[in-house]
Amino acid sequence: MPDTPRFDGPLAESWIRAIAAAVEKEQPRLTELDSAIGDGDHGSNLQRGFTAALTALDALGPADPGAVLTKTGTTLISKVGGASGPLYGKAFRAIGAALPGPAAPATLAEALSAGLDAVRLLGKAEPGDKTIVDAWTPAVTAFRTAAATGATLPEAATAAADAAEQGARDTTPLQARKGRASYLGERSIGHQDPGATSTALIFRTLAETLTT
Amino acid sequence: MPDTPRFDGPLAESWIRAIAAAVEKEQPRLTELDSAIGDGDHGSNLQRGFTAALTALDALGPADPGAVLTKTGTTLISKVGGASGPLYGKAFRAIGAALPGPAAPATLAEALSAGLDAVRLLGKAEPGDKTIVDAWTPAVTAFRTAAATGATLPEAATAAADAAEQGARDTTPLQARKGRASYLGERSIGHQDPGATSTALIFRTLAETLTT
Amino acid sequence: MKKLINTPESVLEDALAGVAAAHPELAVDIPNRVITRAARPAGPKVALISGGGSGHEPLHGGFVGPGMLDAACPGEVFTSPVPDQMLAAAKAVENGAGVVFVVKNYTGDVMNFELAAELAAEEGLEVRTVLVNDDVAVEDSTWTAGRRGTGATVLVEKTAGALAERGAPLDEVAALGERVNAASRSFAIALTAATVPAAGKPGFDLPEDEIEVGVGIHGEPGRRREKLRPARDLAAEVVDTILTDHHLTPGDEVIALLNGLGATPLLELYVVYGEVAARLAERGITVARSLVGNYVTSLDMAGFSLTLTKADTQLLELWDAPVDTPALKRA
Amino acid sequence: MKKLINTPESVLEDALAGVAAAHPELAVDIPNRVITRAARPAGPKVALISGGGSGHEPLHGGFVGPGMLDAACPGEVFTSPVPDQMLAAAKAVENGAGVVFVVKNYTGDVMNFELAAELAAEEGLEVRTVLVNDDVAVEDSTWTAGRRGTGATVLVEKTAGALAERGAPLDEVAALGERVNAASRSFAIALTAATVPAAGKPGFDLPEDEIEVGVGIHGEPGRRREKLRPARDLAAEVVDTILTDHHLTPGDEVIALLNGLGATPLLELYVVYGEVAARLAERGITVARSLVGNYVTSLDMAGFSLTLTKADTQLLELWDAPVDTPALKRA
Ligand SMILES: Nc1ncnc2c1ncn2[C@@H]1O[C@H](COP(=O)(O)OP(=O)(O)O)[C@@H](O)[C@H]1O
Ligand SMILES: Nc1ncnc2c1ncn2[C@@H]1O[C@H](COP(=O)(O)OP(=O)(O)O)[C@@H](O)[C@H]1O
Ligand SMILES: [Mg+2]
Ligand SMILES: [Mg+2]
Ligand SMILES: [Mg+2]
Ligand SMILES: [Mg+2]
Repeated sequence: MPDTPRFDGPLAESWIRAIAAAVEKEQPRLTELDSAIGDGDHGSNLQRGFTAALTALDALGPADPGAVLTKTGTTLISKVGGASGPLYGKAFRAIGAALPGPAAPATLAEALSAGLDAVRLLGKAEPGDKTIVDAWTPAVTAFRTAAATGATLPEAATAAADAAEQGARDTTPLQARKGRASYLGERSIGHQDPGATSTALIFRTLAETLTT
Repeated sequence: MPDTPRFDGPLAESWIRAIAAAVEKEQPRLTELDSAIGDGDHGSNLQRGFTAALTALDALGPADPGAVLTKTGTTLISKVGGASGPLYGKAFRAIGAALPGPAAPATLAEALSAGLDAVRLLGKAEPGDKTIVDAWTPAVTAFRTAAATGATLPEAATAAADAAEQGARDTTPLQARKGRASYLGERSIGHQDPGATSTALIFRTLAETLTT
Repeated sequence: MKKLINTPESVLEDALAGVAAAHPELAVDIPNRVITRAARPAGPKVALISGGGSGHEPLHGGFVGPGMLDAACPGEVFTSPVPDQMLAAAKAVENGAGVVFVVKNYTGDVMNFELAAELAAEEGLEVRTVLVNDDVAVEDSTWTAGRRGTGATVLVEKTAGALAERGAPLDEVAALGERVNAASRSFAIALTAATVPAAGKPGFDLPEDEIEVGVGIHGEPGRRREKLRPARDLAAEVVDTILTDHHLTPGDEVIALLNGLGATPLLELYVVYGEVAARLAERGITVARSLVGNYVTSLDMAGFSLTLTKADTQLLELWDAPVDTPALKRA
Repeated sequence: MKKLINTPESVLEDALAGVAAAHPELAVDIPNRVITRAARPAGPKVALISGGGSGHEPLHGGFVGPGMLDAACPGEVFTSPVPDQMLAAAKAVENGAGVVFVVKNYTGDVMNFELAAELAAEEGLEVRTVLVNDDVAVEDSTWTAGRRGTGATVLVEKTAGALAERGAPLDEVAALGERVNAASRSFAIALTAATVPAAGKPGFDLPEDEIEVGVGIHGEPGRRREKLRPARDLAAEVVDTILTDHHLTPGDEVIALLNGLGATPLLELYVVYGEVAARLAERGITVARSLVGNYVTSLDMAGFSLTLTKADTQLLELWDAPVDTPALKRA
């Protein structure tokens, strides 16, 4: 299918730049969610990280998607701290490592899946623990299913974003078992997880980047 | 004048007990005045001191006025701290030292004057500095004048109490130059001095003790 | 928010400049956010490195010096440091005998130190990690991120630091650190919440007559809220809570750390300590050593934490060993 | 009022019980309210005694020990001690070489120590008094009770303590104390007021965005109130205010004490110290030694004071001399 556009370096860079813009815009909301069941810094953590990633990508110049995303992950690890820094950092590095060149939907699906594996390896969270994993898992499943049935990149990414958002919403009734929110015990129930919410944002941004 | 009652041990003890009761009652007012231009402890300082004096007098048993007042002064020195403890302590010790036995008005006048001298020697305040001295000075003058013109103890003490109260009121427009209130500079103007106020209380109590 | 700062963004950097100016005995690498001793130890020695979010001073920078830490990595306020800091620190102080990371058990700290350990290993350094998790307010179950690391950090850093200073090998220093952590339990009570400069308002709302029982050093919620009670009752409750979890028995000896959370006057800490000592005596526990003061703070939080470490001859001897850091000195 | 106490009336006694429990190296006479060293110095030595209202901890009890004070006399909170305490202390620690009283310049302290000196003289003791009056917020004129004694007390107690420990005679120790006081100036800024337990509410009201410039350690009013400004500006103002009064000239060396008033996080103190150091450098003043922390506090007041003592070889050497007290240790 030579007509299907592939996920290349410029698209990868657009994705990261779009995440930075989205995080900037959604920072108050992420902060508010993290204030309810965490320590209120998830928004500023991600803003610090993705702002630094923009600078890093400026310095990198044109590159293949793997290099763009690996650089992004490395920057997040170096700049964010907290729980989300290493988790998203490792995730983007894993996605990058799985994308040596421009990628078709199926390859991108596997790369996103590698990102999830990295999050789970480091954070040891199971689905249902009220974390990033609860948005990322359905997103990967949706992306992979769409890709397997011949969806284009925008179609697969939109399905993934929808699934991630649903996954994020579904964290609300859960009791947190990982991260800071777990200290709240039952009091964590009834709040949407900030990390799952930012994951949904990352997938929605991917869909938008690929669509426009 | 064998009919004129003299200031003896029981009267001295009644005076101190009456001061303790008056301080207990007026504590909020003294505290309030000291909060305005000092550190708000003048009431509790005196209460602590005179409560201890009661215990000391219980232990002392019947004694001549000199012993009663010396014991009171010593107790104030030992229990009060702050500025007022040494000042009133020295004052009562000086009054006591001047009263070897039951005293006629003229002798008590000189004893009260010795109390003022003790305050001034230790505190180095001049009249007009907005201190105890501003109530005690006119009180001694009034007591001495009355005694010199043949007044009885109750008459002399009432004149002294009136003068002390006037002296205390007259501290209001003064700028403090001694003690904690002096740190306020011009901001001490417009407030009645707590120490002058407790001095007026001490003289009013003497008048009441001698009258009843 | 009333704070002695320039801007919320620059707090860490500005504070590090102050640390550098105040402590010629420390070397402060401001860009890399690493504090080390100005004078490197002579022979090979296990390098002890700790770090964590800022706002808990003197932890950890105040414990860098002979007999305690080789380096500290301060993160942003209440935010774990990043792996680059720990890697830079490890490279700066590694001295031929390996590196021990002392890590307080918070998800962010654990993961960032884990990545640092990976990076350090890639550079050929031998790294061991000692996890500190002493706060009994959190149940140590699969339902949580595990007990939080608080006051025991001081005990671990002091005793492991003393052992490292004597030339003990890597595994021995790490094992000692783990042993001290296992022998330690802490519990804290807050009277007020801390205000993170970037947040600009207190981390939680506490009515004028209520306390947070079992609070965490970042203002994490405790077991419950209740009315303020006399120091005697609070001390007894804290002692009893720790003893329940700790299984100390009459006759046991402890090192007691009564720690101020930042805004509690020393006068009040001594009032509490008097009651803690009395309660421990009632329960038959002997305080072999004690330390009262602000060691693991939570910015401007008012309150205290108590840490009890079961003592034995080796621990007491290491606790008593000389130390020369800004916040802890012993001849 | 939220405080870790049993009752407002028992604060001092309860805190002394805590001091006794926490510090076996001190002897705490609770009924007489006197803190001394547990181990008496061997030979004859000038006995250094200080005291003052409680609420300024670690001042003075935290400075009792070899190389510093022989005894401390804590009064009720923010109330000077009574002469009986100083007399009891003098009798307990006098060691054949006379006694020096270190007294902060407040009317109550001055008079109570004066009576104590009279009583001690009656008992045949030789007493000298060193008055500390370093707070430049108050004009030292006949219109006031004179400059208040604050941070310089630490410098006086440390250096005179070191000199006494070496066996210097009474007049020399007293003269040194006076010299250090004369070489010292302090200035403080408060962000919040302290709450005396017995009063139950803050000593003054300060709007959420205002500071008290030139505040005293009992909450005495300063020179003025103004809006909170960045730490850099406040540090510069405090340095400049002191330099104006102190007549230091470029090239002079100082010992700098940046002191927290009780509720200020160490993180913020370091931010301020960084700015203080920068401003002093701009003004050509060299900081020979520095000390950053809570030393002369005002209960739960947030804020800081800066003390600058003009240094010379003798003062630096005495400042560096060994000291072993709860709050200040040096090998
Ligand atoms: N073990 C974990 N695995 C996956 N995600 C986690 C884990 N722990 C925490 N998270 C995610 O991290 C988010 C919080 O991130 P952030 O606020 O940036 O870090 P911190 O909790 O250190 O302040 C949580 O909402 C949660 O989704
Ligand atoms: N030098 C002095 N001479 C005479 N009276 C003084 C002097 N200094 C202070 N006072 C008196 O002491 C009073 C305050 O007493 P108090 O509140 O008990 O002591 P403190 O000021 O130590 O808290 C003042 O109102 C003033 O009348
Ligand atoms: Mg967070
Ligand atoms: Mg007063
Ligand atoms: Mg955080
Ligand atoms: Mg007072």
